[in-house]
Amino acid sequence: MTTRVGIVTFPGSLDDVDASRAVARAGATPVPLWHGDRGLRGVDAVVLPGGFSYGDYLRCGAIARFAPVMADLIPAATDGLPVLGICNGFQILCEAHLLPGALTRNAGRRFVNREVRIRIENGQTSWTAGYQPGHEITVVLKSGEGRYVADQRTLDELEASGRVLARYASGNPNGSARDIAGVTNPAGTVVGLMPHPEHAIDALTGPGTDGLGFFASILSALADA
Amino acid sequence: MTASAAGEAGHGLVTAPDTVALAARTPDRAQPHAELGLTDAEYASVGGLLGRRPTDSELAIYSVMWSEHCSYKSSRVHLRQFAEKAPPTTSLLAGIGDNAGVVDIGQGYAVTFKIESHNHPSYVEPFQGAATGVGGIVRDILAMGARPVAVMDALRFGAVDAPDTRRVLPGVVGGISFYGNCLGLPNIGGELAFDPCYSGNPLVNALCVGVLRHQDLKLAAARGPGNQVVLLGSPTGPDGIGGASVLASASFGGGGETAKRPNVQVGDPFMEKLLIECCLELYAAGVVVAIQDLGAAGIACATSELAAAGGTGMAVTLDLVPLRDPSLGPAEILMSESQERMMAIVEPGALEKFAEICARWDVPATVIGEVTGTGRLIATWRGEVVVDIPPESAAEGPLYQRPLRRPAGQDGRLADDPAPLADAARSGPGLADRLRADLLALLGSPAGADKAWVTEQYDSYVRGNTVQATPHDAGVLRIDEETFLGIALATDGNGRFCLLDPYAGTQLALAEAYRNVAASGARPLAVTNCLNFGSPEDPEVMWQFAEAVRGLADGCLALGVPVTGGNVSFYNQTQDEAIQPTPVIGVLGVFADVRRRLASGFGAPGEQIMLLGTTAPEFGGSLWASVVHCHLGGRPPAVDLAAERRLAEVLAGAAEAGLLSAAHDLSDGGLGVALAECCLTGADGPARSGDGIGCTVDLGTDPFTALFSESPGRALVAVRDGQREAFARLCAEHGVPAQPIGFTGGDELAVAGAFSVPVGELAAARRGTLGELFG
Amino acid sequence: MAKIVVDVMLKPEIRDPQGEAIAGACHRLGFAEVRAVRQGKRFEVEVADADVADADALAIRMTELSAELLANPVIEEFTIHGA
Amino acid sequence: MAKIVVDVMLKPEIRDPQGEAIAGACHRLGFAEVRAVRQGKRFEVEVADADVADADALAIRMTELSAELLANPVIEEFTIHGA
Ligand SMILES: Nc1ncnc2c1ncn2[C@@H]1O[C@H](COP(=O)(O)OP(=O)(O)O)[C@@H](O)[C@H]1O
Ligand SMILES: [Mg+2]
Repeated sequence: MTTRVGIVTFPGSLDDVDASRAVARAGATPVPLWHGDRGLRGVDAVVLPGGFSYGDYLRCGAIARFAPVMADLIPAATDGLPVLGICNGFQILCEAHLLPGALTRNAGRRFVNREVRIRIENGQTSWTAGYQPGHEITVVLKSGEGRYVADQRTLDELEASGRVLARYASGNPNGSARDIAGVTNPAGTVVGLMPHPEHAIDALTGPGTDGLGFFASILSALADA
Repeated sequence: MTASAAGEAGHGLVTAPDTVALAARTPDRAQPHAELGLTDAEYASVGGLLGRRPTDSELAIYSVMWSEHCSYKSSRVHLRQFAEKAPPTTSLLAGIGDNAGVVDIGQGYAVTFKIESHNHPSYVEPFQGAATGVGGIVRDILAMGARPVAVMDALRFGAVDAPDTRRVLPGVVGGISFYGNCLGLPNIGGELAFDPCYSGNPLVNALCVGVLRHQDLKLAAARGPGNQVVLLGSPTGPDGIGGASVLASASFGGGGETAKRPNVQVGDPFMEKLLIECCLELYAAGVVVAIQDLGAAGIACATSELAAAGGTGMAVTLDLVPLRDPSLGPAEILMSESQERMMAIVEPGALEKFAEICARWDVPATVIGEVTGTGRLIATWRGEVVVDIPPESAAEGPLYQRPLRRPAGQDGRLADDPAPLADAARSGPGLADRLRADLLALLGSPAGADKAWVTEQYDSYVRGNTVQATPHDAGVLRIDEETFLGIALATDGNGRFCLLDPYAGTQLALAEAYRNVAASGARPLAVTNCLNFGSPEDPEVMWQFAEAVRGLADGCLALGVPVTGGNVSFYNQTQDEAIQPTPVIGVLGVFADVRRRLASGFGAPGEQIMLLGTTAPEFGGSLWASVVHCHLGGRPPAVDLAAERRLAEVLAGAAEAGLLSAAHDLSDGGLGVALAECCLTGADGPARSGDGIGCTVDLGTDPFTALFSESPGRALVAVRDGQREAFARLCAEHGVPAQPIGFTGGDELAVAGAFSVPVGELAAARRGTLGELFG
Repeated sequence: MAKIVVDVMLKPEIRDPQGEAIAGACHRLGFAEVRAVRQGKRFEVEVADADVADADALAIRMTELSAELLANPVIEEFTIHGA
Repeated sequence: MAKIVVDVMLKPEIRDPQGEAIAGACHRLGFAEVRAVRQGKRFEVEVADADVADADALAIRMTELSAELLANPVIEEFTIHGA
């Protein structure tokens, strides 16, 4: 049986098609999950994709956090279900307090669409096991509210416990604290990443295939489990 | 007209609801037709065709439907040429007159695309004006049954350092970014130009492209008496009431701005995203007979156009329209331009399924009436008939043959040839240094500068099918992952050339967009256009318009690409000062296999660079004359459309055969700017401006002309190793002059015997300009 | 140091999709009593005492600032507190 | 109908680039007296009278709403007026 990875579509989700394509490219079966439905359809892992859930009115991810599907996802994630939040998905995970900190308006105040290099700092999470720590990859950043902030204590704790997942390696594009591009929960199962690995899975339509590792990692992580 | 007149007219319509019965009884009641933009003669003809005075609601309908913006009353007599001179084609599934043209691209797929202006609203409130401009064109595409897949934006502003530009540009770009990004449509290209003539009259032209299967095509015709009329999307509010006639068609002038300010429409891209997904699901479920977007003139326009196109009647109950503001009266409900709404015709038996799908997407949907066989459009409100008209009379509108006059200054402009400036530049000491300095000046000018400050604000990756976007010549999309069919799109306009000669200038814009598409390796297939001009009531403007349309129609015939649709924006002027005539032309091309597309930047060192086409000393309207000498005069470059066609054949053939690693068209700034762009753009990936690869070229005995002339019909290519002979043969076969001028490689742009510039310095010259101006 | 607060709200006739979406979220969260929400901006402006002659002068300057920069008079209106 | 106002500001320790940019713009525009600007949000919430027992109950509900939805306690703080 193949690995089934759920992709949640909230009203206003945009990169759900891209996330599904990436999951399929990696060899897993993408399973659409609808924001308004309860239950997770027995998936082995979940991707919260990019976009503007509920228009991102109020704050990014603030309204999506309360969607019916989240009522099942939050406890499942707490119990160890692997979840990858990309961009808006990362924002939702922070709003849901599954990850620490928050994502705020870019320091440059404008939306930024740009290829960026990021350095994988933690190669042991469910989503980054396929990368060596220190490995630099090229992915796509496209967000207006991507500046990661948290208080000093939280930041120090993240650093000390190896929970900084990835850092921007070619300049800091949005003013994120300590160049943080992504973080993980202590178990290494719930991961948030601001740039988009799912846009870097094919040289025809993106900057190469560096992003596929996230989706391949979850396959091997689940196979090993 | 004044603020109070508009306000009172609007107010009067609410407080004194007027019925057909009352109108028949009170034939002499005074009505504010002039304030609503109808001439005395037009008002009289409304009375004539109704056989009585119109009710206030009917007056509202005719005033918006007969506005220049909706009725094309001044332009229609000219636009006919697009049909009369249309090249023979079998690929058009829908054309002019439909919401957007639809082109067959093979394997059961069709593409629909259209460009539209939102100029005046973007001046009044740049952010919302531009945002709702994107929203409007996207709904046009959606209404054809297509999934919108990308947007482009062609922008023109006043002088780059004018206070007006500083206010308008960031707002416009922010609005496009906000709406397009939130909608999940990649932005794959556009234009950014500056000229003082656009100060107070910015041009904001938005293009949307959509993809559908042939059988999914929807036409906006209400057929089948008994079918239900459903309004879906946002509730109706007081937004932009009278906007169609007042905001979109009246020119600005002394103090008029404040009068229009309350007419700002606010966009909700989130609702539009839901509307898109909801409509696509409705189409897939087969529960939509016909559909029309609501844009200018809202319900008035949708009901009359749907009924007129269907040759039927329609009866709607305005009380059923969900309102955001319960105080709206019938005329206002009809005129409201609230965004994010569509009108669908649905069979009664399909209503339940229809409602279910709408509920799943949280899209409100309400039955407001039905299709009838009466041939009349009837609207009731509070139990009384407030509208009873033949729908085609509103949908068709009057037709004007406006007087034309060749502008008095035209000969003077043509005579003001920049040749003496060019002669002086070519001779004298220090030529090499001057060439270098002029090239850097062009690259640092707003026209030549790096557009990343703007384009970085646009998502170009979403949906995962963007093969090329900014800064490549054309935006390139993959249609799907099975067929690898692809499309390319480019938009171009050149107000300077069009001012000097609107006929030739329009053909130059067409040729440039066509060449941009060809340079990406696609075969050009169809054309859309947005014609931005001053007041049609000025005979000199009207002459420019007539010449431009004639040029476009003749040009499309010569190139073999039909015009599939477009948009006219008149009254782009401040008092008597009209903008430069600015037709913006969009060309669509197709790839049988999009993996064969050509990048517009150098990808590998050691490849031979060839210049295709013929260079003559042509500087009239050029970027060089403009930037270095602030000069605008003389004749624009001579157009040779047969040569453009041959060049396109060579480029598409070479792409398909895999002979080239890069191709870039020559346009603004000529070869010098094109070489610099090739060095900086890099080979792959959308939105990428990599570190770059240099080149060394030999430009012969007249490097000045070689670098800065803007002769059309030219492109720069890098030939893959081992393919030089095959490529030379291909060029010879098509009679395209091909001159080897050098090789890629190194980290400088070097012109043998003249000068060199490190690639880093080229990048620096282009990079800072916009960022420094706009922060 | 004086702290001036400038509240900027959309004019009542201008649509506020953001507020509408928030009101919708309130209902889904069980706050059924919420009838409508409108979202605006709040600016806290710190002004050096030494730089302003008196309260009246300050009020005039802050009105100028609000009209020119903080609010967009085409679609917004503002109120000033604490000046 | 009661109108409740909820002001939400970034916590003082969180950087506010928007506010900083506005302060910069103030200076360029000649408002040299402006020392600093912070930008926050203002929500005007309309509550149906019939739906709330009394002022205390209303205050409790609005505090809940603000803490759960209108503000993100990780980075923001809020104050409620008019309840
Ligand atoms: N407003 C804009 N939006 C998106 N892309 C833009 C915009 N302005 C310019 N571009 C992109 O920048 C690149 C260079 O533009 P331009 O010099 O006008 O191209 P060309 O001269 O080949 O038509 C192109 O890829 C174009 O699509
Ligand atoms: Mg080009």
